[in-house]
Amino acid sequence: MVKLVYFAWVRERIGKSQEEMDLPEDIVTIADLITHLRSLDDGYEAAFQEPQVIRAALDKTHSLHDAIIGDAKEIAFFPPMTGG
Amino acid sequence: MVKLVYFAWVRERIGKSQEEMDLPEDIVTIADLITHLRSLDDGYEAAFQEPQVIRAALDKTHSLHDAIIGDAKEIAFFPPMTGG
Amino acid sequence: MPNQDQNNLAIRVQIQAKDFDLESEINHLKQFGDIGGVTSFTGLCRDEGGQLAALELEHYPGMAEAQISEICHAAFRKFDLIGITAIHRFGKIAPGENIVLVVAASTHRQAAFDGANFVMDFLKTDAPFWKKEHLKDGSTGEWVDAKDRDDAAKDKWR
Amino acid sequence: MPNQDQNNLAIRVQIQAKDFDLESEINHLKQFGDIGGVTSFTGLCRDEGGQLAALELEHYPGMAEAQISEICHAAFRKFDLIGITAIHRFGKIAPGENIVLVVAASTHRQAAFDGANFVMDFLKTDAPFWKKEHLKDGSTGEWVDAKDRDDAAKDKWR
Repeated sequence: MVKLVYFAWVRERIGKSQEEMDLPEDIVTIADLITHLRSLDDGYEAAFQEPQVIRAALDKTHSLHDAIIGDAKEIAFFPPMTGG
Repeated sequence: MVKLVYFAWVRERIGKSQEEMDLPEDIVTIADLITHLRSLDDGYEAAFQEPQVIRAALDKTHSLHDAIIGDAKEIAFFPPMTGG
Repeated sequence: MPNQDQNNLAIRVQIQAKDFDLESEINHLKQFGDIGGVTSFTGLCRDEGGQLAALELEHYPGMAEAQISEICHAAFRKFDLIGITAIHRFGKIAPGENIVLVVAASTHRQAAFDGANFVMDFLKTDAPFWKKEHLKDGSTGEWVDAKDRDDAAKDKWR
Repeated sequence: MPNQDQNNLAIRVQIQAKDFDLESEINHLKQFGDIGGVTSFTGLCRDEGGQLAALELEHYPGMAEAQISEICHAAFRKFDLIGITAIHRFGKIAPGENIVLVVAASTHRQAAFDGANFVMDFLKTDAPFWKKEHLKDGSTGEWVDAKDRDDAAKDKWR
Protein backbone atom coordinates (compact mmCIF):
# COMPACT_ATOMS: atom_id res chain seq x y z
CA MET A 1 0.00 0.00 0.00
CA VAL A 2 1.50 3.33 -1.06
CA LYS A 3 0.18 6.85 -0.77
CA LEU A 4 -0.10 8.71 -4.07
CA VAL A 5 -0.22 12.53 -3.97
CA TYR A 6 -0.97 14.89 -6.84
CA PHE A 7 -0.46 18.62 -7.30
CA ALA A 8 -1.63 21.48 -9.54
CA TRP A 9 -3.19 20.40 -12.85
CA VAL A 10 -2.23 16.78 -12.29
CA ARG A 11 -4.41 16.89 -9.18
CA GLU A 12 -7.21 18.68 -11.02
CA ARG A 13 -7.30 16.22 -13.92
CA ILE A 14 -7.23 13.16 -11.68
CA GLY A 15 -9.86 14.79 -9.44
CA LYS A 16 -8.26 14.10 -6.08
CA SER A 17 -5.24 15.27 -4.16
CA GLN A 18 -4.25 11.91 -2.73
CA GLU A 19 -5.18 8.25 -2.49
CA GLU A 20 -3.91 4.95 -1.12
CA MET A 21 -3.22 2.20 -3.64
CA ASP A 22 -2.03 -1.41 -3.68
CA LEU A 23 0.49 -1.57 -6.50
CA PRO A 24 0.51 -4.63 -8.78
CA GLU A 25 3.72 -6.64 -8.32
CA ASP A 26 4.95 -5.94 -11.86
CA ILE A 27 5.27 -2.22 -11.19
CA VAL A 28 8.95 -1.55 -10.54
CA THR A 29 9.67 2.01 -11.69
CA ILE A 30 7.83 5.31 -11.67
CA ALA A 31 7.36 4.93 -15.44
CA ASP A 32 5.62 1.57 -14.83
CA LEU A 33 3.30 3.26 -12.34
CA ILE A 34 2.44 6.04 -14.80
CA THR A 35 1.52 3.45 -17.44
CA HIS A 36 -0.64 1.63 -14.90
CA LEU A 37 -2.42 4.84 -13.78
CA ARG A 38 -3.17 5.87 -17.38
CA SER A 39 -5.07 2.60 -17.82
CA LEU A 40 -7.39 3.31 -14.87
CA ASP A 41 -9.64 6.03 -16.32
CA ASP A 42 -9.84 9.16 -18.48
CA GLY A 43 -8.79 11.48 -15.64
CA TYR A 44 -5.47 9.71 -15.12
CA GLU A 45 -5.04 9.46 -18.90
CA ALA A 46 -5.53 13.26 -19.19
CA ALA A 47 -3.11 13.91 -16.34
CA PHE A 48 -0.37 11.71 -17.76
CA GLN A 49 -0.95 12.13 -21.51
CA GLU A 50 2.41 13.84 -21.91
CA PRO A 51 4.45 11.79 -19.41
CA GLN A 52 7.67 13.62 -20.32
CA VAL A 53 6.42 16.81 -18.63
CA ILE A 54 5.35 15.06 -15.42
CA ARG A 55 7.70 15.33 -12.45
CA ALA A 56 7.73 12.76 -9.67
CA ALA A 57 9.03 12.41 -6.13
CA LEU A 58 9.63 9.31 -3.99
CA ASP A 59 9.16 10.08 -0.31
CA LYS A 60 9.52 13.79 -1.14
CA THR A 61 12.76 13.35 -3.08
CA HIS A 62 12.64 14.47 -6.72
CA SER A 63 13.14 11.31 -8.81
CA LEU A 64 13.47 10.37 -12.48
CA HIS A 65 10.86 8.20 -14.19
CA ASP A 66 13.25 5.24 -14.31
CA ALA A 67 13.74 5.35 -10.55
CA ILE A 68 12.81 2.13 -8.76
CA ILE A 69 9.90 2.64 -6.38
CA GLY A 70 11.22 0.07 -3.91
CA ASP A 71 9.71 0.58 -0.47
CA ALA A 72 8.77 4.22 -0.94
CA LYS A 73 5.70 5.08 1.13
CA GLU A 74 4.67 8.25 -0.71
CA ILE A 75 4.82 8.85 -4.45
CA ALA A 76 4.05 12.33 -5.80
CA PHE A 77 3.22 13.48 -9.32
CA PHE A 78 3.15 17.11 -10.42
CA PRO A 79 3.83 19.52 -13.30
CA PRO A 80 7.23 21.22 -13.65
CA MET A 81 7.87 23.28 -10.53
CA THR A 82 7.48 27.06 -10.67
CA GLY A 83 8.86 28.33 -7.39
CA GLY A 84 10.07 31.81 -6.62
CA MET B 1 41.88 82.40 -9.00
CA VAL B 2 40.87 78.76 -8.57
CA LYS B 3 39.67 76.88 -5.53
CA LEU B 4 41.74 73.84 -4.63
CA VAL B 5 40.13 71.16 -2.46
CA TYR B 6 41.83 68.19 -0.82
CA PHE B 7 40.48 64.99 0.72
CA ALA B 8 41.60 62.19 3.03
CA TRP B 9 45.38 61.80 3.43
CA VAL B 10 46.07 64.37 0.69
CA ARG B 11 44.21 66.86 2.90
CA GLU B 12 46.06 65.69 6.02
CA ARG B 13 49.51 65.95 4.45
CA ILE B 14 48.87 69.41 2.97
CA GLY B 15 47.33 70.49 6.26
CA LYS B 16 44.20 72.16 4.90
CA SER B 17 41.01 71.10 3.21
CA GLN B 18 40.85 73.95 0.71
CA GLU B 19 42.50 77.14 -0.48
CA GLU B 20 42.23 79.78 -3.18
CA MET B 21 45.21 80.14 -5.51
CA ASP B 22 46.30 82.25 -8.45
CA LEU B 23 47.81 79.81 -10.92
CA PRO B 24 50.95 80.82 -12.83
CA GLU B 25 50.22 81.21 -16.56
CA ASP B 26 52.43 78.27 -17.58
CA ILE B 27 50.20 75.77 -15.73
CA VAL B 28 48.04 74.11 -18.38
CA THR B 29 47.27 70.58 -17.17
CA ILE B 30 46.56 68.95 -13.84
CA ALA B 31 50.03 67.38 -14.04
CA ASP B 32 51.55 70.89 -14.34
CA LEU B 33 49.64 71.95 -11.23
CA ILE B 34 50.86 68.94 -9.26
CA THR B 35 54.47 69.77 -10.17
CA HIS B 36 53.88 73.37 -9.08
CA LEU B 37 52.29 72.36 -5.76
CA ARG B 38 55.15 69.96 -4.93
CA SER B 39 57.56 72.89 -5.15
CA LEU B 40 55.67 74.91 -2.54
CA ASP B 41 56.59 73.06 0.67
CA ASP B 42 57.17 69.68 2.30
CA GLY B 43 53.47 69.11 2.98
CA TYR B 44 52.53 69.32 -0.69
CA GLU B 45 55.61 67.25 -1.58
CA ALA B 46 54.48 64.53 0.86
CA ALA B 47 50.94 64.62 -0.52
CA PHE B 48 52.01 64.31 -4.15
CA GLN B 49 55.19 62.22 -3.81
CA GLU B 50 53.55 59.38 -5.74
CA PRO B 51 51.58 61.39 -8.28
CA GLN B 52 50.39 58.25 -10.08
CA VAL B 53 48.15 57.33 -7.13
CA ILE B 54 46.58 60.79 -6.86
CA ARG B 55 43.12 61.25 -8.38
CA ALA B 56 41.84 64.64 -9.54
CA ALA B 57 38.56 66.28 -10.44
CA LEU B 58 37.86 69.46 -12.40
CA ASP B 59 34.63 71.10 -11.22
CA LYS B 60 33.65 67.77 -9.61
CA THR B 61 34.27 65.71 -12.74
CA HIS B 62 36.87 62.96 -12.39
CA SER B 63 39.74 63.93 -14.73
CA LEU B 64 43.06 62.49 -15.87
CA HIS B 65 46.35 64.21 -15.05
CA ASP B 66 46.79 65.32 -18.65
CA ALA B 67 43.42 67.09 -18.63
CA ILE B 68 43.60 70.82 -19.44
CA ILE B 69 42.50 72.92 -16.46
CA GLY B 70 40.99 75.59 -18.72
CA ASP B 71 38.50 77.74 -16.84
CA ALA B 72 37.71 75.19 -14.13
CA LYS B 73 36.77 76.95 -10.90
CA GLU B 74 37.38 74.05 -8.51
CA ILE B 75 40.19 71.51 -8.69
CA ALA B 76 40.16 68.55 -6.30
CA PHE B 77 42.94 66.13 -5.34
CA PHE B 78 42.36 62.93 -3.42
CA PRO B 79 43.53 59.32 -2.98
CA PRO B 80 41.86 56.48 -4.92
CA MET B 81 38.17 56.41 -4.01
CA THR B 82 36.89 53.73 -1.65
CA GLY B 83 33.13 54.01 -1.79
CA GLY B 84 30.58 51.40 -0.83
CA MET C 1 9.36 25.51 10.58
CA PRO C 2 12.91 26.57 11.45
CA ASN C 3 15.48 24.60 9.54
CA GLN C 4 17.30 22.05 11.67
CA ASP C 5 20.64 23.57 10.65
CA GLN C 6 19.91 27.13 11.63
CA ASN C 7 22.03 26.97 14.76
CA ASN C 8 25.24 25.76 13.17
CA LEU C 9 25.09 26.68 9.48
CA ALA C 10 22.93 29.78 9.75
CA ILE C 11 20.50 28.47 7.16
CA ARG C 12 16.89 29.41 7.78
CA VAL C 13 14.08 28.11 5.57
CA GLN C 14 10.44 29.03 6.08
CA ILE C 15 7.37 28.00 4.11
CA GLN C 16 4.47 30.09 5.32
CA ALA C 17 1.17 31.73 4.34
CA LYS C 18 1.91 35.02 6.10
CA ASP C 19 4.09 37.81 4.85
CA PHE C 20 7.70 38.22 5.94
CA ASP C 21 9.63 41.16 7.37
CA LEU C 22 12.85 41.89 5.51
CA GLU C 23 14.40 44.06 8.22
CA SER C 24 14.00 41.42 10.92
CA GLU C 25 15.34 38.73 8.59
CA ILE C 26 18.49 40.79 7.95
CA ASN C 27 18.88 41.35 11.69
CA HIS C 28 18.54 37.60 12.27
CA LEU C 29 21.58 36.99 10.05
CA LYS C 30 23.75 39.56 11.85
CA GLN C 31 24.24 37.20 14.82
CA PHE C 32 26.25 34.73 12.73
CA GLY C 33 29.40 36.69 11.93
CA ASP C 34 31.18 39.91 11.00
CA ILE C 35 28.97 40.73 8.04
CA GLY C 36 30.21 43.15 5.41
CA GLY C 37 27.35 42.80 2.95
CA VAL C 38 23.79 41.53 2.77
CA THR C 39 21.95 40.92 -0.48
CA SER C 40 18.22 40.42 -0.46
CA PHE C 41 15.88 39.46 -3.24
CA THR C 42 12.14 39.96 -2.87
CA GLY C 43 9.91 38.39 -5.51
CA LEU C 44 6.50 40.02 -5.89
CA CYS C 45 3.25 39.13 -7.59
CA ARG C 46 2.97 41.23 -10.78
CA ASP C 47 -0.43 42.49 -11.91
CA GLU C 48 0.12 41.37 -15.53
CA GLY C 49 -1.62 44.31 -17.18
CA GLY C 50 -4.31 44.64 -14.54
CA GLN C 51 -6.18 41.39 -15.29
CA LEU C 52 -4.89 39.40 -12.34
CA ALA C 53 -6.85 39.33 -9.07
CA ALA C 54 -4.46 36.96 -7.32
CA LEU C 55 -2.06 34.08 -7.72
CA GLU C 56 -2.87 30.97 -5.74
CA LEU C 57 0.31 29.18 -4.74
CA GLU C 58 0.07 25.46 -4.08
CA HIS C 59 3.03 23.61 -2.61
CA TYR C 60 4.15 20.18 -1.52
CA PRO C 61 4.59 20.40 2.27
CA GLY C 62 7.74 18.73 3.48
CA MET C 63 9.30 18.47 0.04
CA ALA C 64 9.28 22.28 -0.31
CA GLU C 65 11.25 22.71 2.93
CA ALA C 66 13.62 19.88 1.99
CA GLN C 67 14.34 21.15 -1.52
CA ILE C 68 14.88 24.77 -0.50
CA SER C 69 17.08 23.67 2.37
CA GLU C 70 19.12 21.58 -0.08
CA ILE C 71 19.50 24.59 -2.40
CA CYS C 72 20.68 26.76 0.52
CA HIS C 73 23.21 24.13 1.54
CA ALA C 74 24.51 24.03 -2.04
CA ALA C 75 24.90 27.83 -1.95
CA PHE C 76 26.86 27.51 1.31
CA ARG C 77 29.22 24.98 -0.24
CA LYS C 78 29.71 27.10 -3.37
CA PHE C 79 30.09 30.62 -1.94
CA ASP C 80 31.76 32.11 1.12
CA LEU C 81 28.58 32.87 3.04
CA ILE C 82 27.93 33.71 6.69
CA GLY C 83 24.19 33.06 6.58
CA ILE C 84 21.29 32.56 4.26
CA THR C 85 17.54 32.77 4.71
CA ALA C 86 14.85 31.70 2.26
CA ILE C 87 11.14 32.29 2.88
CA HIS C 88 8.48 31.17 0.41
CA ARG C 89 4.80 31.99 0.84
CA PHE C 90 1.83 29.87 -0.23
CA GLY C 91 -1.89 30.56 -0.57
CA LYS C 92 -3.58 33.46 -2.35
CA ILE C 93 -1.28 36.38 -3.08
CA ALA C 94 -2.50 39.63 -4.65
CA PRO C 95 -0.55 41.78 -7.14
CA GLY C 96 2.06 43.87 -5.36
CA GLU C 97 2.34 41.40 -2.49
CA ASN C 98 5.48 39.48 -1.63
CA ILE C 99 5.93 35.87 -2.76
CA VAL C 100 9.49 34.95 -1.90
CA LEU C 101 12.47 36.32 0.01
CA VAL C 102 16.10 35.26 -0.14
CA VAL C 103 18.71 36.98 2.01
CA ALA C 104 22.41 36.13 1.85
CA ALA C 105 25.04 37.58 4.17
CA SER C 106 28.78 37.44 3.67
CA THR C 107 32.05 39.15 4.53
CA HIS C 108 32.33 40.46 0.97
CA ARG C 109 29.69 41.69 -1.42
CA GLN C 110 30.10 39.36 -4.38
CA ALA C 111 29.45 36.19 -2.38
CA ALA C 112 26.29 37.81 -0.97
CA PHE C 113 25.09 38.70 -4.49
CA ASP C 114 25.97 35.27 -5.88
CA GLY C 115 24.46 33.37 -2.96
CA ALA C 116 21.08 35.06 -3.25
CA ASN C 117 21.10 34.89 -7.06
CA PHE C 118 22.00 31.16 -7.01
CA VAL C 119 19.25 30.29 -4.53
CA MET C 120 16.65 32.21 -6.58
CA ASP C 121 17.69 30.50 -9.82
CA PHE C 122 17.28 27.05 -8.29
CA LEU C 123 14.08 27.92 -6.40
CA LYS C 124 12.43 28.66 -9.74
CA THR C 125 12.83 25.12 -11.08
CA ASP C 126 13.50 22.92 -8.05
CA ALA C 127 11.09 24.13 -5.36
CA PRO C 128 7.71 22.31 -5.50
CA PHE C 129 5.37 25.28 -5.90
CA TRP C 130 2.72 25.84 -8.57
CA LYS C 131 0.82 29.04 -9.32
CA LYS C 132 -2.75 29.34 -10.52
CA GLU C 133 -4.10 32.62 -11.82
CA HIS C 134 -7.36 34.06 -10.48
CA LEU C 135 -8.62 36.79 -12.81
CA LYS C 136 -10.46 40.00 -11.96
CA ASP C 137 -13.52 38.91 -13.95
CA GLY C 138 -13.99 36.11 -11.41
CA SER C 139 -12.79 33.35 -13.69
CA THR C 140 -9.93 31.01 -12.98
CA GLY C 141 -7.01 31.47 -15.34
CA GLU C 142 -4.18 29.14 -16.24
CA TRP C 143 -1.54 27.42 -14.20
CA VAL C 144 1.64 29.44 -14.73
CA ASP C 145 3.92 27.47 -17.06
CA ALA C 146 7.52 26.67 -16.29
CA LYS C 147 9.81 28.82 -18.40
CA ASP C 148 12.73 27.65 -20.50
CA ARG C 149 14.66 30.72 -19.44
CA ASP C 150 14.42 29.57 -15.81
CA ASP C 151 16.13 26.30 -16.72
CA ALA C 152 18.72 28.24 -18.73
CA ALA C 153 19.39 30.66 -15.85
CA LYS C 154 20.98 27.83 -13.85
CA ASP C 155 23.68 27.34 -16.48
CA LYS C 156 25.67 30.31 -15.22
CA TRP C 157 26.50 28.40 -12.03
CA ARG C 158 28.10 25.40 -13.76
CA MET D 1 19.02 65.73 -1.88
CA PRO D 2 16.61 63.90 -4.19
CA ASN D 3 18.08 63.24 -7.58
CA GLN D 4 16.65 65.48 -10.25
CA ASP D 5 15.67 62.50 -12.34
CA GLN D 6 13.64 60.73 -9.70
CA ASN D 7 10.33 61.64 -11.28
CA ASN D 8 10.98 60.33 -14.76
CA LEU D 9 13.73 57.74 -14.50
CA ALA D 10 13.02 56.52 -10.99
CA ILE D 11 16.61 57.06 -9.94
CA ARG D 12 17.05 58.20 -6.35
CA VAL D 13 20.47 59.10 -4.95
CA GLN D 14 21.01 60.19 -1.35
CA ILE D 15 24.22 61.13 0.43
CA GLN D 16 23.42 61.45 4.11
CA ALA D 17 24.78 61.08 7.65
CA LYS D 18 21.70 59.35 9.02
CA ASP D 19 20.77 55.72 8.60
CA PHE D 20 18.34 54.53 5.92
CA ASP D 21 15.23 52.37 6.05
CA LEU D 22 15.29 49.50 3.58
CA GLU D 23 11.57 48.75 3.76
CA SER D 24 10.55 52.32 2.90
CA GLU D 25 13.10 52.45 0.08
CA ILE D 26 11.62 49.31 -1.47
CA ASN D 27 8.12 50.79 -1.11
CA HIS D 28 9.32 53.98 -2.83
CA LEU D 29 10.29 51.97 -5.91
CA LYS D 30 6.93 50.18 -6.13
CA GLN D 31 5.25 53.31 -7.53
CA PHE D 32 7.27 53.15 -10.76
CA GLY D 33 5.95 49.99 -12.39
CA ASP D 34 4.73 46.41 -12.19
CA ILE D 35 7.68 45.10 -10.21
CA GLY D 36 8.43 41.38 -10.21
CA GLY D 37 11.66 41.47 -8.25
CA VAL D 38 13.65 43.78 -6.01
CA THR D 39 17.30 43.20 -5.14
CA SER D 40 18.87 45.13 -2.30
CA PHE D 41 22.44 45.28 -1.16
CA THR D 42 23.32 46.64 2.27
CA GLY D 43 26.99 47.28 2.99
CA LEU D 44 27.89 47.26 6.69
CA CYS D 45 30.89 48.32 8.73
CA ARG D 46 32.78 45.18 9.80
CA ASP D 47 34.47 45.03 13.18
CA GLU D 48 37.74 43.65 11.76
CA GLY D 49 38.54 41.32 14.62
CA GLY D 50 37.21 43.65 17.31
CA GLN D 51 39.88 46.36 17.02
CA LEU D 52 37.75 48.90 15.18
CA ALA D 53 35.78 51.53 17.13
CA ALA D 54 34.42 53.24 14.01
CA LEU D 55 35.06 54.13 10.40
CA GLU D 56 34.98 57.82 9.57
CA LEU D 57 33.69 58.36 6.06
CA GLU D 58 34.79 61.53 4.32
CA HIS D 59 33.22 62.45 0.99
CA TYR D 60 33.32 65.12 -1.70
CA PRO D 61 29.90 66.82 -1.57
CA GLY D 62 28.42 67.42 -4.98
CA MET D 63 30.81 65.08 -6.76
CA ALA D 64 29.54 62.13 -4.70
CA GLU D 65 25.94 62.76 -5.80
CA ALA D 66 27.00 63.35 -9.41
CA GLN D 67 29.15 60.21 -9.66
CA ILE D 68 26.61 57.90 -8.05
CA SER D 69 23.84 59.35 -10.20
CA GLU D 70 25.99 58.69 -13.27
CA ILE D 71 26.54 55.09 -12.18
CA CYS D 72 22.79 54.60 -11.68
CA HIS D 73 22.08 56.04 -15.13
CA ALA D 74 24.61 53.63 -16.62
CA ALA D 75 22.82 50.74 -14.88
CA PHE D 76 19.52 51.94 -16.35
CA ARG D 77 20.98 51.97 -19.85
CA LYS D 78 22.52 48.52 -19.41
CA PHE D 79 19.74 46.58 -17.67
CA ASP D 80 15.96 46.46 -17.93
CA LEU D 81 15.23 48.26 -14.68
CA ILE D 82 12.09 49.91 -13.32
CA GLY D 83 13.82 51.87 -10.57
CA ILE D 84 17.05 52.17 -8.66
CA THR D 85 17.98 53.81 -5.38
CA ALA D 86 21.46 54.36 -3.97
CA ILE D 87 22.07 55.79 -0.50
CA HIS D 88 25.57 56.35 0.86
CA ARG D 89 26.22 57.49 4.40
CA PHE D 90 29.10 59.67 5.61
CA GLY D 91 30.49 60.53 9.05
CA LYS D 92 31.41 58.13 11.87
CA ILE D 93 29.95 54.66 11.47
CA ALA D 94 30.38 51.94 14.09
CA PRO D 95 30.85 48.20 13.38
CA GLY D 96 27.53 46.58 12.53
CA GLU D 97 26.05 49.84 11.25
CA ASN D 98 24.96 50.40 7.67
CA ILE D 99 27.23 52.24 5.22
CA VAL D 100 25.56 51.91 1.84
CA LEU D 101 22.30 50.73 0.31
CA VAL D 102 21.52 49.93 -3.31
CA VAL D 103 18.05 48.78 -4.33
CA ALA D 104 17.16 47.79 -7.89
CA ALA D 105 13.65 46.91 -9.07
CA SER D 106 12.73 45.18 -12.31
CA THR D 107 10.10 43.06 -13.98
CA HIS D 108 12.43 40.05 -13.87
CA ARG D 109 14.88 38.95 -11.24
CA GLN D 110 18.16 38.87 -13.16
CA ALA D 111 18.03 42.55 -14.14
CA ALA D 112 17.38 43.43 -10.49
CA PHE D 113 20.38 41.36 -9.36
CA ASP D 114 22.62 42.73 -12.11
CA GLY D 115 21.54 46.34 -11.59
CA ALA D 116 22.34 46.33 -7.88
CA ASN D 117 25.58 44.38 -8.38
CA PHE D 118 26.75 46.75 -11.14
CA VAL D 119 26.06 49.87 -9.08
CA MET D 120 27.93 48.42 -6.09
CA ASP D 121 30.94 47.47 -8.21
CA PHE D 122 31.25 51.01 -9.60
CA LEU D 123 30.51 52.71 -6.26
CA LYS D 124 33.60 51.02 -4.83
CA THR D 125 36.03 52.71 -7.22
CA ASP D 126 34.15 55.71 -8.65
CA ALA D 127 32.31 57.28 -5.72
CA PRO D 128 34.44 59.91 -3.91
CA PHE D 129 34.42 58.49 -0.38
CA TRP D 130 37.38 57.72 1.86
CA LYS D 131 37.39 55.74 5.09
CA LYS D 132 39.58 56.34 8.10
CA GLU D 133 39.82 53.80 10.89
CA HIS D 134 39.33 54.81 14.52
CA LEU D 135 40.61 52.08 16.82
CA LYS D 136 39.27 50.95 20.18
CA ASP D 137 42.50 51.90 21.96
CA GLY D 138 41.71 55.53 21.09
CA SER D 139 44.30 55.83 18.35
CA THR D 140 43.61 56.73 14.75
CA GLY D 141 44.31 53.94 12.33
CA GLU D 142 44.96 53.98 8.63
CA TRP D 143 42.99 55.24 5.69
CA VAL D 144 41.43 52.19 4.08
CA ASP D 145 43.32 51.42 0.89
CA ALA D 146 41.68 50.96 -2.47
CA LYS D 147 41.70 47.29 -3.43
CA ASP D 148 42.86 45.80 -6.73
CA ARG D 149 39.99 43.33 -6.54
CA ASP D 150 37.53 46.24 -6.60
CA ASP D 151 38.99 47.42 -9.91
CA ALA D 152 38.91 43.85 -11.20
CA ALA D 153 35.27 43.38 -10.15
CA LYS D 154 34.17 45.87 -12.81
CA ASP D 155 35.58 43.69 -15.60
CA LYS D 156 32.56 41.39 -15.49
CA TRP D 157 30.38 44.19 -16.92
CA ARG D 158 32.48 44.76 -20.05
